[in-house]
Amino acid sequence: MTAALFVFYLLAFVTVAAAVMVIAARNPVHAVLFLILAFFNSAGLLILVGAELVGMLLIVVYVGAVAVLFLFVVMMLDINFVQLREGFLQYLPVGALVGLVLLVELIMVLGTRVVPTTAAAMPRAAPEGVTNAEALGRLLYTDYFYLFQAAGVVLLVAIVGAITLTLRHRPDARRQDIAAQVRRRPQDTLEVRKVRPRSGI
Amino acid sequence: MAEIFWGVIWPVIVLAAATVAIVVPLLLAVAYLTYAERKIIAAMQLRQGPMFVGPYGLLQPIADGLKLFFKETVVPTRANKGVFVLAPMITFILALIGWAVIPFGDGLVLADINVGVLYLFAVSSLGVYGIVMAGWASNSRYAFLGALRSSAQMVSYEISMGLIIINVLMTAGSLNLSEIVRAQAEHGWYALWHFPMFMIFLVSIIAETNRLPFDLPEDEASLVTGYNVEYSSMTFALFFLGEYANMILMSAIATILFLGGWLPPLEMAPFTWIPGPVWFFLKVAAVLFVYIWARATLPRYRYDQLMRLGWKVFLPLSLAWIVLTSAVLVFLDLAP
Amino acid sequence: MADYLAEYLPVLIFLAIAIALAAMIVMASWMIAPQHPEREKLSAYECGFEPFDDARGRFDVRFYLVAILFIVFDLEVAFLFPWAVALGEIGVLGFWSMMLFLAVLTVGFVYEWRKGALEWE
Amino acid sequence: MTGLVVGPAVPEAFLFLVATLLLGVGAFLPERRAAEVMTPVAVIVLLVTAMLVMAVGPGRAFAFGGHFVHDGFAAFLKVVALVVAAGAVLVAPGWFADERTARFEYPILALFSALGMLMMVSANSLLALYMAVELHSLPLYVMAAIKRDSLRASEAGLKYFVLGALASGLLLYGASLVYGFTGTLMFDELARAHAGAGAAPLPLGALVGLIFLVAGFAFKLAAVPFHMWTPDVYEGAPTPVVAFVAAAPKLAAVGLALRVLHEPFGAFADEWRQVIVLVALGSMILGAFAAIGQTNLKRLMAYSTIGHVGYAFVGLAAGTATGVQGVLVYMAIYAVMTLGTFACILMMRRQGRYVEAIDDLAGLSRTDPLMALALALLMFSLAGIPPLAGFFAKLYVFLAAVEAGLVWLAVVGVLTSVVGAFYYLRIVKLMYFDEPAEAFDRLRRPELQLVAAASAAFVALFLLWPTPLLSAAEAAARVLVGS
Repeated sequence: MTAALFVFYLLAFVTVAAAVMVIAARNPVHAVLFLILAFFNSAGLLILVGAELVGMLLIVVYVGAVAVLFLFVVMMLDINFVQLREGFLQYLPVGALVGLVLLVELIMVLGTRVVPTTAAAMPRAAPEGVTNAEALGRLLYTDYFYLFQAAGVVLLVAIVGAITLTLRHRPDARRQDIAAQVRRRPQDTLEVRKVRPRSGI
Repeated sequence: MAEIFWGVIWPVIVLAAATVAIVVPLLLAVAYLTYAERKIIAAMQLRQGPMFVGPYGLLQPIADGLKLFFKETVVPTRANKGVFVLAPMITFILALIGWAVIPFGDGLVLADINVGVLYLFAVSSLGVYGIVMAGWASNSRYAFLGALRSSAQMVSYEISMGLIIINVLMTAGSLNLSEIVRAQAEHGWYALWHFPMFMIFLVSIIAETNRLPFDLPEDEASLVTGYNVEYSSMTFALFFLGEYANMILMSAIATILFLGGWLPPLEMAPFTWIPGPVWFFLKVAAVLFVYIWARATLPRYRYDQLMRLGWKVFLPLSLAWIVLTSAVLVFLDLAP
Repeated sequence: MADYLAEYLPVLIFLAIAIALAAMIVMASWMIAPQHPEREKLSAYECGFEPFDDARGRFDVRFYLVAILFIVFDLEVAFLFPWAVALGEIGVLGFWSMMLFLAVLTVGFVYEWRKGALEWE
Repeated sequence: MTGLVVGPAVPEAFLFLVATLLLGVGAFLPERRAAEVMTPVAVIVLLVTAMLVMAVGPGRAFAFGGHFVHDGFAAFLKVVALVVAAGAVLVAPGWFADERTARFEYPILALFSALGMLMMVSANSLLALYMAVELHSLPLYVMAAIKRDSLRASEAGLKYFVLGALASGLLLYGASLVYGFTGTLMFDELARAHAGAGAAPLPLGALVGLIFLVAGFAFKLAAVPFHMWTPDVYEGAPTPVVAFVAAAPKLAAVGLALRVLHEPFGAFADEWRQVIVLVALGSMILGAFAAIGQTNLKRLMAYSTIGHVGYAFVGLAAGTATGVQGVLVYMAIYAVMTLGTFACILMMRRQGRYVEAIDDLAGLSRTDPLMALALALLMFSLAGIPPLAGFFAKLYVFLAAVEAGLVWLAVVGVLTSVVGAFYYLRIVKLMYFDEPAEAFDRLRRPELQLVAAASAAFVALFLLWPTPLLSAAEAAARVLVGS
């Protein structure tokens, strides 16, 4: 067994184990932490096959951004998990059945293990002497223009959706208006008067 | 047997030794950064700073560390124990592992990976976890609020940091940190070309490490040190070490991206006599001085101002700079 | 496979040592320093009050909004990384492709600005 | 790649640019004004896009390096979907104004969703498929939850989102299996590699991927066994949103399913037919029987949708050109009928509050004879009673099934239609023979009357002039399956 193979099995095992723990963990915060562990190991697997850019982006985007949001949600919402789990046993048979079907299917797929003979055969790694990022950059913005722009529109819709659904205006809140502060002149608010002793204004 | 030893175990030992050779000086540097901070601020305020422990108070940081070490580790009863202890460890670990890819000199780098910039970006994007976990696990109001504020703040400034890094990448044409430094040997320091971005980057790294004037999460007056209020002894020390190690790491990143890393300021006689790593450390020290200088000089921001600065000023500015830079590079055919 | 392994081995070792060090520091202090836990010391710090209830209450939905917007812009940055590196080779089409992408997201940014999603009170 | 071919995608490009622009403009208008202006603008934009689609012509053309294909098939579905979507946007503002949730984002989200639908029917690669599905469904989730102060609407939105995301996951998983086992993303290459005698058989993994894709489509189409979200979402979500969700997106999803099954996997009709038959069978039976006990009109419409998707799948199961033609005709007629019905439901306001129980319709013929007539026509058509449009729709798919040797499936279809007719006719009986309930408010909403009347007229008069739709559908079908 080569070192690479050993590392592969290690990463793969931890990924699967962490994934199992995500659904098995009692505390949802722990579940999210296990999810993060699974992300890390998947990133490791990606790096192992040579997709270092995607591996790093997985960490930046999923661990650094998406999982943070998850953590926010489960930490701050303070959901009662005992209640949530009550339904669990009830759905267990159905869930188990679906899982079993999926498993059988996957075993069948893996059982065939044909090397693809059609079309472009196996997807190739980046060409020699070109880094991951460059190889991806050469394709993504020109050949895959359409999909790239579609991704942009999806992100736009995500912005609109998030704001539409969450943002509320609080009319009573006080906000800083920098322009107003800068525009303000002493003449507008101050008046210099001579005050005589013992007379008042 | 011998083959396995020379092929597998020996390189691991060498690497481990190299790692220790980075980590130990780093921890010492952290200790003396606190000393330098106290001394510099004292000087700026016409005080003396620590003077009693050792000559000129030089042993003060060691004494502080030992004192913390022999204190009791308090874990609040209502806290979530595992996560509570894990949080400072994560902060500390993240502050350390970034150093694996930092080039101290030409070829003087532990892991010369192709996506070094992205690695550092990833590590810094994980910094939120230590704080969020600490805030949540403590189960204390102040810690919770501090963690919330802190994470929103770090996340906001990370975007402008990412956009600024893109500018450097466009001009250097590589994600490898050593390549970026070498490109600066050709192009000149990027602090000159991207001067506004360099300024924004300096401010952003201060915000990203939650240092004054952006230390809202630790706001003494309203949050009594925020997310780490429940921590004591070495768990607290790990946060503390992590924060300072992060400062040094961020300074190193700024040095590599903008100040030409190990390159001397001018390629001529008196400058080239000094070896690269020394230049590197000098530049890092200079950026660290800015950190301390800002702390001694500026009052704390208000939270809405802080968020406005990140989202409404830095983000559009750095985005506009990307458009400008890329247009110049593409239409003048200068892109690498 | 093996090349990448060799390249990232130092990172792995660094990680292992950092974890070991962190664990060691906490454990050593725990064992060496005297531990006297007591009820008051272990309760949450709250200016001398008894904590009323669980500290993890609901909080401003704005924090979610910031996190969601952060994800969107983080993805934007992620798309910019390969583009920045390959800028010299993808030419004018690649440039305008990204400009269109940025323009679309800038419309989103302007929208959220106008809607006041970036305001804090 | 040197240049960028945009030509065939001009309608999409137009819709994309205008929608983005409108969003920017809307942000600068005062909130109330933006909400008022945006709906008519969006309707016009959708109709202009439909005209642009017609202007592009029915010739087969590719854009963006082959990820996008435009042909007669796509043109047919795009025009129908755009017109139906325009109708659904048109009927919305009155309801939103009454419920005080008028937002200018709503029509804009509808535009983006419509853009996604156009991209779905024009998708020519696995990635384009996935992106298009995401773009069309993401706005729908937001629209379903847009009435955020209502617990029921939020729940519906959340349910729709979670299950929709699951469906997207299935699609993506299927797409990646297909890609992994064949090594290509493009539909053309997939078709070429496995078609013809002596070609390599489809790897089993790719076949499993195909099944996942079909499951994803079934989810989006609310077909059994992935239908369970439909009744709750239809009942909980705002009525105009349901009008939108129930009509146009179904057209796009059916178009996508037809293309995927016939173009890249056309040579494997025998493999996927069994799955489609099962789905069709389940949907028809469930749609017919589960609807019987319903008291809520929107919930009833949900089961109606499930059933109708089942009938459309009968045509799909045939796997022939007539089958595809049948599906296209069926879905076009279904979309019009559904839209008209929801326009009627939107008129059911009593003393300022919207009602949606079936019993509320009692005696409608005496309080509002015109509305009763329109609704009765639509119900007869939904039931498939000759000589209304709904009858012909069923006729074509059943004929195609019989032609393809699936006689028993057609028989089951006829039987379930008879069962289904029961609950549609019950509504008619309620309207015409029961004691009148309190009259509905007199709404001055010409747009509702227009949509309801137009669709009622369409189902009633289809018999007289069926050729345009039939021949257009036939031409479209021929593109996909050949002759």
